[in-house]
Amino acid sequence: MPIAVKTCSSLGEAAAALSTDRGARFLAGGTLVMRAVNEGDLAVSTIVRATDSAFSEIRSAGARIAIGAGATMAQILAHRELDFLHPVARLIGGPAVRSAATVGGNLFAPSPYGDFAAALLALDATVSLQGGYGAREAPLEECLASRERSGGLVASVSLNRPASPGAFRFRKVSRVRPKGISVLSIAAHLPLSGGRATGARVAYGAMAPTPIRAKAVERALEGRTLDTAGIASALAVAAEGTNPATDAIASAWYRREVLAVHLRRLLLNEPER
Amino acid sequence: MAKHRGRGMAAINYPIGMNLGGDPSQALVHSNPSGKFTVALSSIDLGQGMKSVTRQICAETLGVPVEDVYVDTADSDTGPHCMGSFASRGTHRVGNAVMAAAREARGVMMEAAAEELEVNASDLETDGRGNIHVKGAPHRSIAVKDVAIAAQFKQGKTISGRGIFLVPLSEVDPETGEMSPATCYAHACLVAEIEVDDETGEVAMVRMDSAYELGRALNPKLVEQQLVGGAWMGVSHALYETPEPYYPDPSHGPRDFNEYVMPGPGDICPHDIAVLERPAPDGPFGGKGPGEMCANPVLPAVANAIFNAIGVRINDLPITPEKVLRALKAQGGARPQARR
Amino acid sequence: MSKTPVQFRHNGVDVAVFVDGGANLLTAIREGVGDTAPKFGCGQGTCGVCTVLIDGEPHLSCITLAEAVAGRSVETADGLKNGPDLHPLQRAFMEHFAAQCGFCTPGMLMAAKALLDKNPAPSRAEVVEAIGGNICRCTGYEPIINAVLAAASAGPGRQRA
Amino acid sequence: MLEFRKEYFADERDENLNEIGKPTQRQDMVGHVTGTTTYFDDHKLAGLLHLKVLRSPHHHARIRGIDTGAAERAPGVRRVIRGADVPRNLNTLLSLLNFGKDDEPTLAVDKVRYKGEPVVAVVAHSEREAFEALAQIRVDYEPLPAVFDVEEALKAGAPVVNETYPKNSFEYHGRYDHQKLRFGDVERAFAEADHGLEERYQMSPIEHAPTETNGCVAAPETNGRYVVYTCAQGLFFSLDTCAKILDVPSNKLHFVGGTVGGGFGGKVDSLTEPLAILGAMLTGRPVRYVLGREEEMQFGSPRGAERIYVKDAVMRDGRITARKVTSYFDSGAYTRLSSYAVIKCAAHIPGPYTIPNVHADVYCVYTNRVPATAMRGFGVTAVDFAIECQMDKLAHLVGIDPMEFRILNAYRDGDMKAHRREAKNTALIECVQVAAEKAKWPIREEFRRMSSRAGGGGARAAVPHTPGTPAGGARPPAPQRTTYDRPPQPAQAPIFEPQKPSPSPPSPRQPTPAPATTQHGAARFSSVFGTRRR
Repeated sequence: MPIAVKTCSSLGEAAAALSTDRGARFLAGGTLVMRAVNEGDLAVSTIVRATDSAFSEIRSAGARIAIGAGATMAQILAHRELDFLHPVARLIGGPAVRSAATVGGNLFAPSPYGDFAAALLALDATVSLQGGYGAREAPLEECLASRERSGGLVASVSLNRPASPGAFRFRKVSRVRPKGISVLSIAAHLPLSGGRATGARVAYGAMAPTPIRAKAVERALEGRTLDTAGIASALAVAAEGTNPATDAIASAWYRREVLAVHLRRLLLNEPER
Repeated sequence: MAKHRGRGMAAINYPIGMNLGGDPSQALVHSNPSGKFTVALSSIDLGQGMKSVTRQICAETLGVPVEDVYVDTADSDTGPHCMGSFASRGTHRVGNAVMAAAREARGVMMEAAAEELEVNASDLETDGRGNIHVKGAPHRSIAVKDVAIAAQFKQGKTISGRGIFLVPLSEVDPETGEMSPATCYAHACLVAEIEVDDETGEVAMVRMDSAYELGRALNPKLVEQQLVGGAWMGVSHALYETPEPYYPDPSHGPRDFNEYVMPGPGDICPHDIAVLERPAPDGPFGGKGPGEMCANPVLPAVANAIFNAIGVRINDLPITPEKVLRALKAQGGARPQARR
Repeated sequence: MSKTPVQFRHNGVDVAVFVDGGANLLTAIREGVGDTAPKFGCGQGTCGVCTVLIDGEPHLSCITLAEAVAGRSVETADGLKNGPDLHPLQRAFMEHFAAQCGFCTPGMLMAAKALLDKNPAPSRAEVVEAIGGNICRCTGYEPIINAVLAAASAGPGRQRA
Repeated sequence: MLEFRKEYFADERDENLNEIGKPTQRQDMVGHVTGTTTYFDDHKLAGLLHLKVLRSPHHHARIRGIDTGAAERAPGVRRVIRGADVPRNLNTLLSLLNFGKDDEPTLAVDKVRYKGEPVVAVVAHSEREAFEALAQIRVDYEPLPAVFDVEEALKAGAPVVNETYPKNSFEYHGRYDHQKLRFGDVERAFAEADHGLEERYQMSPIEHAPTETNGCVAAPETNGRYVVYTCAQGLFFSLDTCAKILDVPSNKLHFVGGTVGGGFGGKVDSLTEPLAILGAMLTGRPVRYVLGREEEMQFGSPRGAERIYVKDAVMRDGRITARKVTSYFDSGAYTRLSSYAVIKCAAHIPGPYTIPNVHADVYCVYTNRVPATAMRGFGVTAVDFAIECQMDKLAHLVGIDPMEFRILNAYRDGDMKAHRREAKNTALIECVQVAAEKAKWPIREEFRRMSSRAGGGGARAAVPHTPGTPAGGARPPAPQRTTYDRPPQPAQAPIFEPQKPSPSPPSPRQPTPAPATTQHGAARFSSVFGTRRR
């Protein structure tokens, strides 16, 4: 059967089309869906697109920022108020991938992809899910955990600006420069109060089937200073809760082995290699 | 955390052409009525510059400007037999065949010119700019174009030539391995400087210095292309790529260029190259073939540099961060050797 | 099989092609328009040999749905030269011998053009970043980087790291 | 940065040439930068059909049955091709050189021997329809134990990968499972050495990864001929391979190619041409068969893995007195070209050094993985890695600078090599000297003064006593110079020959009788091993 393409003017219409057709896939940047189509993935029989311009809008009001799921990495990079996310977006693919790859698509990219999602996790992002009959908000963490079976369509993600310019940090470890995919990535939001971490958020990419929060690390950082002594207990639990894959880029052993090294470098702001 | 720099070197040689002979290539050269030449080959240009180097060889041999020669590699109906482009045989084998064909064509061209100028062919020479003149008397000259017209329309001669180069068969002795595996060899020595991160096992290239001897460099820019690109591939073989990352376990093979890791443009390092030319007695104008050997010294030079930096020997390719890290842990940490 | 018409601007000329459902832009350009400058290297969005510009931005045509470019402007390496005059990038690639097999070259040129159109005096690091999504298996990248730097108009950017 | 060191070997060169040595622009460069260079897939053909293959999901399995009924009836399908449709469904690439036995089917029939082996091909109007038809083919497999390690494969009781070679190793000279190299007495040298060092080296497979994947388009021409647009690295090699497999006279095939988007050795195997032509024959339409990138990465033949053991004897003064190498080429499930790499490897040992005692056994081993093929540096890259890592360790062991250690042991003009030919035209010492200078790596004056052209030959030209070989240990070395060993030709010597027939090629050292019968329609190019089939 030839592939059908449905172009929808609203996200509701798109969500309805997705919920009624098991072979329907939502096309955002194309890095996942078009590749599957090109490679003869017969599970895809319908491509659903949305032309709703709100889908790719970036809106900021005060500390809260809403990013349309259809916003591309290139749009993120062009948006001055999202400067804290520029180091993340710049490490997604090459320029041509960044002009297509979307924020929403990154939430569904299989490991070791999903570095942007890891960054959003560390920023306590929530997602707005569009169903056939309406929208609802959910924490990103919940959305990621159920991404294999969720029928909804991510309309946007919302997040707070980091507490201070230096409070948000991101590292992506890859074998190839400038475009390599992740050995692992680490994102951290580290608000300081009186020189001590308070309410730290740390997230990993490529350390589990989906990007995950490093909650043991977050707990261990609470009230600590970001120096060698202060982070020691956090490093000791760095690998807690992780379940990395062995793939062509690195083995699970290697990912676990170097995780604490890269976490330390991030927390201490040490230079990368 | 510590980063350790180290230097290592390696020296190699490389056989030119298919092992054991039985290795022929043919070429046809012919002129159109305006004195422009076509070289017909069935040899393959896969980026190494087959069309370009044989074009220069043909022009040099004919004694005409390179612009007056065009090489066609496309077609089994018009290009005579060639074994193919592999085993560093292209420049050497095909080059020799083109030389032979061009020599024969030149013979006809000079006889036709001699007839027009009413002299002996042996008294004539080409000026490399499209003219043929009497030795020592440049004013007694005729353009190659006019020779071609005369040969075609007046004298009834075909300015054309056939060439074959065959390295004859050589047997291998079953008991001793005695054989004639190649007719000439290229050589190289390369120094690699690297930096190892002893906490992650990551190895970064810092610089390379090398000397390559490859017979006469028939076109220095084509040589540079091979050496620069080949050394990059050597780095890639040394540190990055394999379709079986956990060989001999065949699982987790890469499926795309994201998973098949090779150094990106951000991973390359300065590479200073010296080219030495010891002409091959049997090569076309002394040429050998730099296309394959250029990558080979990089692999061991990098491995040796890693030893120099951290004191571990990695005997398995590719030398991934994981292999380095495992070796470091087994050794109990980096043991930098004397700086070189 | 039913075909869908798509109209777009190809190297400054309006074209209309019929595509299969789910067809990618690369197929539409190569088979529909007949411009074979963009190449098929992977169909996965991982090699860059199909890079084209859509409304001036670099895109991988193999993972772009053909229908999505309706009404937009697409540029390929075939449209780089101006009549008989080569684009400065093309001249620089020639002068620096920045191609061997030539298969990555059309995509590499478009990735470089996307950079220079916005940043006429890039640093080496910016050039590396711009071509970072394009695989070349022959050259080792160095001549390509040098060619792009040479093509860039002279300016203070040339002196930066 | 590249510089020419013209002062080296200047007396052997003539620099007065018009075109040679000039940085002339490439003939194909304008085409490259304008995107107009024409590769195999850039030809537009009306009525083009697409071919896709169903590949084995198992590393090793018996095929109990194949049901293609539903696929044949699927929309858009013009033809389903099975092994029985291939006229000569067994081939080995080097049969064109009469080397090795036919061991590889175009489409598997009774058994699959590696994951990814082609089993059925479908020709359809669109790629999508071909994929849909492939999904409807049912193959009943009985999985078999597989072997992936070369040394495991050689052990008794290992699964038999390829029944043509039931010992899982290629057969050399009708009697050995490896190629031997014997020169001098290594055991005696080991006994007398100051130091010994034995190490194991491993190179994993490597993918060629050209940006253009393997592929071709085959189309009916007039007069029953077929034109094939191809990226083959050997145009006639592929043409004659196809003529043999398809059992047609070679002049029925017209190959067009010669311009390839990178090869590196990965386009020698005719991976797509036979099926595409067969598809065109069976449908009367142009057929395109191009590997996807994942197919190319996972199932296109790679450079095979090699495992190499090197054992050396070295004296305190730095002289290497013996080198013993045991090497295993992982050929994968079929021979392709690995049998040849073994010979090239044996000839390369012990590297560019003059070592009086050398011993090597080199094996071509079958395992249940994708068949290996040639790649840039074929047969040499891995052994160079092993030898040069070993050289570094030996230098360290005896406390000599590694550059000086190379120069000390380097081969020189006139030395006898282990394959019993005189070294000529050598330049290793000069390369080491120049590389050291460029890298500001200090070496002692006496090493800076050494030359490849001095100090060789004499006692170093002798073939040593070699135990276990015919009496006296050594046959007199065969003639050193072929007809092609011309003295250096000053180029200004007039390049002129009166018109005469081309010189006939010199006859081989040992005349090769014409084979009594050829087993296929294609011309055999030459015969590396005479007419004896190994």
